[in-house]
Amino acid sequence: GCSSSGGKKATESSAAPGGKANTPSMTVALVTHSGPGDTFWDLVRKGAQAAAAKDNIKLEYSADPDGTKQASLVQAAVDKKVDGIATTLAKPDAMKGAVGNAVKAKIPVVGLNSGSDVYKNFGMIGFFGQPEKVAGQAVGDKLKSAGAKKPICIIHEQGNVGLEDRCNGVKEKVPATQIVYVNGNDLPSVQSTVTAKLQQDKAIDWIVGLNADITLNAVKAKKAAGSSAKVGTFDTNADLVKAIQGGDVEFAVDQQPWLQGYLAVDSIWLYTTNGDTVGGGMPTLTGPAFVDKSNVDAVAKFAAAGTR
Amino acid sequence: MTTATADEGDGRVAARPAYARLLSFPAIGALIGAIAVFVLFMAVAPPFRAIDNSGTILYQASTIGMMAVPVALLMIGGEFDLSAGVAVTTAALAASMIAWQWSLNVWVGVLLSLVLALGIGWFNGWLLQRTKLPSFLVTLGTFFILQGCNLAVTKLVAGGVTSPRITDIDGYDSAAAVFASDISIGGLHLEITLLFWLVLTVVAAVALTRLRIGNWILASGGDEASARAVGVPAARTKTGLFMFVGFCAWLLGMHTLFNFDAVQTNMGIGNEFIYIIAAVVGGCLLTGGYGSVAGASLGALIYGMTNLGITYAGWNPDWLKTFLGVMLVGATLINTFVRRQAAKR
Amino acid sequence: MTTATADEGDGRVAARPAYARLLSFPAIGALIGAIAVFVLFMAVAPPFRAIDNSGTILYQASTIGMMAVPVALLMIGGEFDLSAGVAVTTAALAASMIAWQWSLNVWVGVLLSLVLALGIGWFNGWLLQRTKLPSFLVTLGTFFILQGCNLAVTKLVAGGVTSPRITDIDGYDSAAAVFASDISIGGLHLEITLLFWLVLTVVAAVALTRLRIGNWILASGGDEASARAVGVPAARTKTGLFMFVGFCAWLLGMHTLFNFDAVQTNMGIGNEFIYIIAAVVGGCLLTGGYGSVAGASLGALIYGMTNLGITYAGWNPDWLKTFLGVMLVGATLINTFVRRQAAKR
Amino acid sequence: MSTAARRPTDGPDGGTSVTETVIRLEDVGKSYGNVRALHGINLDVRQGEVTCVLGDNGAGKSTLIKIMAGLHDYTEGRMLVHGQVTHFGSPRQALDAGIATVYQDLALAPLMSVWRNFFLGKELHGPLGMLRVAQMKQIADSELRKMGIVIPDLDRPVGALSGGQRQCVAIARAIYFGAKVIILDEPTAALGVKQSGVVLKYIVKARDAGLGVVFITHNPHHAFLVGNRFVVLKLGEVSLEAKRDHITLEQLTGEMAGGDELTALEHELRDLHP
Amino acid sequence: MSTAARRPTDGPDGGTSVTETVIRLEDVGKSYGNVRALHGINLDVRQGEVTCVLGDNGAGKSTLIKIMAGLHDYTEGRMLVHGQVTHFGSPRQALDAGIATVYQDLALAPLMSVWRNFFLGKELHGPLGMLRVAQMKQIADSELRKMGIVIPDLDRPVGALSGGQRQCVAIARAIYFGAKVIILDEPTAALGVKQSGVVLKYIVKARDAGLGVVFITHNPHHAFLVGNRFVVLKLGEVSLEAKRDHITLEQLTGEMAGGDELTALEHELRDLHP
Ligand SMILES: Nc1ncnc2c1ncn2[C@@H]1O[C@H](COP(=O)(O)OP(=O)(O)OP(=O)(O)O)[C@@H](O)[C@H]1O
Ligand SMILES: Nc1ncnc2c1ncn2[C@@H]1O[C@H](COP(=O)(O)OP(=O)(O)OP(=O)(O)O)[C@@H](O)[C@H]1O
Ligand SMILES: [Mg+2]
Ligand SMILES: [Mg+2]
Repeated sequence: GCSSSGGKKATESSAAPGGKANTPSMTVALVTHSGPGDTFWDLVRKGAQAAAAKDNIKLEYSADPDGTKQASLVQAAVDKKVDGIATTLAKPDAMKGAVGNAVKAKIPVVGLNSGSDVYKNFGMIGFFGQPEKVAGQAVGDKLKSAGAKKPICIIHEQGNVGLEDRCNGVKEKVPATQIVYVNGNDLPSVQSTVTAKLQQDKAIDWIVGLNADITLNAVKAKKAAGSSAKVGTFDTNADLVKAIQGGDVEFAVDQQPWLQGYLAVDSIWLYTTNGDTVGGGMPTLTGPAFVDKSNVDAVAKFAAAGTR
Repeated sequence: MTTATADEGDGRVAARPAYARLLSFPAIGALIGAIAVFVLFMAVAPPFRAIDNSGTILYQASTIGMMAVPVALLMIGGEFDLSAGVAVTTAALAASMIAWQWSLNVWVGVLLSLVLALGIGWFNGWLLQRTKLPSFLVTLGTFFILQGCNLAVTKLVAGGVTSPRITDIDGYDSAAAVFASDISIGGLHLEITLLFWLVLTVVAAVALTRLRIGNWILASGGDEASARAVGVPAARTKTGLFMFVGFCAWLLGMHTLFNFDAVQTNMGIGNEFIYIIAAVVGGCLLTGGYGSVAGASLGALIYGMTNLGITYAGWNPDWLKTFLGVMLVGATLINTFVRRQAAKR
Repeated sequence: MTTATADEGDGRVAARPAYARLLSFPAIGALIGAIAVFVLFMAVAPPFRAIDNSGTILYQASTIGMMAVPVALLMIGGEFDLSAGVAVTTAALAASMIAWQWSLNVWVGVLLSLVLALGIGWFNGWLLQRTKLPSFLVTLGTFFILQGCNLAVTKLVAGGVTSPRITDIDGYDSAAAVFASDISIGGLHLEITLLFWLVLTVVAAVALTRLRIGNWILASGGDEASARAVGVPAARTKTGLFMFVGFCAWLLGMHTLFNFDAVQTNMGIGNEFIYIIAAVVGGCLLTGGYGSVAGASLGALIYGMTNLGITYAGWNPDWLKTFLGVMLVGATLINTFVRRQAAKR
Repeated sequence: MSTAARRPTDGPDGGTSVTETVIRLEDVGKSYGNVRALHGINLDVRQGEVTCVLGDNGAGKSTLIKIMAGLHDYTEGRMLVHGQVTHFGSPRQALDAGIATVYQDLALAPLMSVWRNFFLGKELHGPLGMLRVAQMKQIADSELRKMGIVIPDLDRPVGALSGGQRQCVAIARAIYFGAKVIILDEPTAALGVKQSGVVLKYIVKARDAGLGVVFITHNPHHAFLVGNRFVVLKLGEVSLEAKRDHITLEQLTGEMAGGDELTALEHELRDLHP
Repeated sequence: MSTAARRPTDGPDGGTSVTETVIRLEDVGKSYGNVRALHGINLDVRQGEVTCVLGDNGAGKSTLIKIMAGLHDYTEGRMLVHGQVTHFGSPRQALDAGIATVYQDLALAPLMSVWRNFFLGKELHGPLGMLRVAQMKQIADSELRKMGIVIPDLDRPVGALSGGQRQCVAIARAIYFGAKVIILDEPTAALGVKQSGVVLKYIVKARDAGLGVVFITHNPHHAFLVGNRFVVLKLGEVSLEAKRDHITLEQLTGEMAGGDELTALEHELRDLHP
């Protein structure tokens, strides 16, 4: 039987973007270090697609979390002689060679998300993102001013440089921070591991998650453990915004993934059509900006539409 | 000169001592392994001792165990299913998207998702029979295909990588009550998955040891050609096992969906090996034909206890995997040692 | 009445046609599978046709193939090594950290890392013999242990999750020249791993088919008890195979280190299955005792071509895994079909 | 050497009662790839008769029975079961047609217990498919005891039995479950004198109960003790087919050993003896 | 029933030449868990003699030879090899001590080709361990032909051979590689009359070349043709030990079948016969 409430009918489709550039069609490759089906990277990709649609660009997205394989994907883009490449530099050493080949082949390359400190050395024309450590430090400051004594920082992929940097940033400001590793691919496992940690150490008063899904899971764990710890997070999505509105989550550090993707592609278009370099030789920071109760309502509308 | 004929019995067989009979129960090794892990953490991790906290451990063990049971049965039947992990996600995504896309009652999505999950199992079995490839490869193919479908179809339907919200669709509450309820006994908080896990374990254990189908499973895994030669429908038995894996994947998928309200498309990847690990730690042979369901459930418990015990003990999390590796091999060694002792009596 | 005695030969055997002889070459099925994948992408992906771009594909295939070769040999010998993927990272991390921590010549680190990698292989073999557990479990233990050590030791030594930089330490340039050089022929850019891969394939293929050790490997994998009964040192053969896996992991680890100058602690996890997939696609039996090294190398090539071919063809990456799954099963089906035809002649 | 006709006589036998042909092979052949294991085989299996198939190693005996048992399909000629041209798709179909087989390579699952193997595919079960474990153990035990085999612990895996004990499990099972035709591939090869005697006795009993029996053996003495009809295979073809009345033990032995070789050997060995 | 002494005589035999004892078992026993398969076995294996071990199914024959072959260790008594108390840790050690064995359950790797199996563990190789493939194929072929087995394609996997052909590969290998002691566990069980004759001839030849032979069989005729010494096992214990001169074929058969049962059976069968 049909449902009288909810479902697709009840969900408004987001408005289509406006006009379209009449510049000649070009192809841009976006290569990230995302695992398949990651919420954050899905937003980045949507932003890139929005820019591509506007700029009459054919966007080719690919991703591989393994640094060497990601480099192969960049190399494949070079082989295909695309008109521009946007790529992340989570594993800069692995990417150096392939990016160098792209630069040699006179393909404009921009960096996004990670690698703000190295992008220039690689000969890239711009960078859009948020240095992970800086974001981590910002969260650390926030916790400190909120009086945090014993926070935990949940890493959902062991040994991931970006995630480790975020937690290290927090730890620099609040040295009592403990790290908890969870299996990010398994919701029940995340919940029970975080619960166990909260049961093990009752003194934990803050929980920091590194992406929206994990954090929402941590909220459940907090309830299950009967803990009164407060929750903060990196990155947002529609549900997380609701959680902030509802008071389950105190704040989110927003690095505006949609914007990162959008700017990366748009800047290639600007460079190719007009020789512009966005940022003027400096990295363009898309974060860290905080979303909390005070400003969440402004964000909520866009989050629901899937662009924040 | 002895003139004893065989009819008078074989005097060479000593009576087995009572404790040896106990030891020959196939899951006993896994049980002792589990007790060893339990005792260890009782000693080193104070929060482990709090009875209230065991709900957390049992929850993790149950979500692994619910799948370890069918995976173990399949392994005893001589086959692997690498798609078991993603199939859980596929089931959850399908249920939510079917209900959402056409604004149907949640239960319609739930039931169609069951059909899909059973269909995936049937497809695995069918492909296995048709291609005669090893199941490792066939289900690897299904694994990749489902992984791709989870992502691509969700993006097409929901426009993102998270399943659409179904909390406000008709039937959500009753479905959540069935698949994701929990009870608290004192401070002890128990999820319904524990019940699912126990029921599945008992049903599968009885089927394996006491039903005709159990005989067929053991024979199909032990020596498929021989089993076929005496008329066991090995092909149908195996397809049935794949479908049972599909059923359990659906059950766990429903729990995940209604407990967490939304699932991401990349969930479940890698879990197939945790299920296999639980089965092997519990004493199932990788080559098929031998193993026990209770053992696999105990394997899941060992995995869950170890994983969370390390957290409870507050050990340096950097070494988490190292501890996990050492403990798994240790528990399996105890298991094997006990079984060998049993065989010697 | 016929009075032919057996000594006069068995008139029932038809001469095998020449093409059937060709078909009975064990890697021929994988070869035809590889050609099928190649032709497909030649047709649908224009950049695939540019000869210059084949360097990219060959590079990816070679880094998989360098490990698929020893893993295949080990599988033919009847065992698995789940630690093969992380061992590569362990070798690379060890070399860089040893050189950096004590400010030694890079070559000292490289050689000590070789000792470590061989030691891991030896340890796997030793544990297997001692515990008599299935190698799946033993190497699973090693897998977890190494994974934990990679992270924890690197954090201790280098204070982060990336290996320290060694580009300015003595001996770096000569080591990089050995492990990470490349040549360009016209527009074609070839990495030295291609050479490693070819040499390893040839050496291992000759060893398997033409040396005594090859006989021992086949027998240890086909029926270990029988092999032992006729005096084959099965235990030592298997330990040797694990050490060969260790050696190749070290070689690939050194290439990774010197090509990318730094490695992350979580690299390599999951690759062990890609190696096994390549071997199985290439026709190795999971149960041991049958397979070919050339087939495994072709399996690596199939995997590499498929993975990059999908990118070259510009197909929707959401479906990447689905395509990969379909292609793998397809290539394996072709392989199996060809081998069956061969057996029928 | 033999005076028997080369084709089975189609009419009723003189001497014995009229018997029905259950399986008839007409010019049946089978190739494994480039090996033609069987060619031009004509054979009738009748109720109430023991058909002995003899022959050298590799002559094709096992291949012949695997065709009748539904394990392999034939590639030439045709097989009639109850007068119908039949291609068995699986052993199950052959079983359903009443053809039970004891294979040379046994067909037991080595890790399964003795009683489970005994009843494999024919489990006794109550409501809901519940196995009648106690009853099955008891039957397996008594059937094995009848053959002179005492296996004290029926829960032991079959793989831990001696070669002959395993053979007995397989034979006892086939006989217990009965059928219209029982095919036995070298059942006595691994058996001691006494157990062989028991098996031969069973064969005679089965025959007298009206079953058709196909008995493959290397032992002409055993064959001669129970056979009504003898077929000798050589290199995949029938080299002799004779009814019991038309042949002597000596002729049979001679035919199998390729003439006088055996007597020569016996003399040779005696000469060699210290 | 038997007049032979229950313990082996330790001094030199009257009648035959003085022979050296290679393997001596003293009160050897072996238990598998709660099954005591062997108990109190005394046995001498001497050069230039064929020792036949006979017995019912499950009597412990295979267990006995597995102890001598290094596959199992004994749990009671002691085993002397060349006068030294020995526990073999592996079959390789037994092989190094000159004891070659053909197992009842074969010890061939089924997926490997015939010639590779033939030379397994004893490969002919040139410099760098390169196998001499052509030579090995040629030797395997000619050795198998000598046994009357022609396998046209030696590259075929052993698993595709007939049961008897596989047995012949195992026997031909053990004989070809020679040893001080050859142990054969029911080598003739799966063989046809002719091939059995060839194996028996080989046994005699090996004995005359000064080797010790342990020959396990169910067939008293075969045993009597070649044996110098007979040991009958019953329920894991020696029930008869006799030299050839002290026993007749009839006594041997009787002892194996448990008295007159066999003759009774033969009569019974004859009576039953139509
Ligand atoms: N691995 C084992 N575990 C337990 N019991 C065993 C094992 N192997 C053999 N036995 C038992 O030991 C006894 C002797 O077995 P053995 O194989 O030596 O007999 P055998 O004389 O060779 O018989 P056959 O003539 O049938 O080959 C049998 O009762 C058998 O069931
Ligand atoms: N699966 C197979 N593939 C190829 N050839 C085979 C296969 N099975 C049997 N053969 C061949 O067919 C021929 C007949 O084999 P079969 O097993 O029928 O002989 P048999 O008469 O039963 O011999 P034995 O008395 O030794 O058991 C042999 O030459 C054998 O090598
Ligand atoms: Mg046969
Ligand atoms: Mg035996």
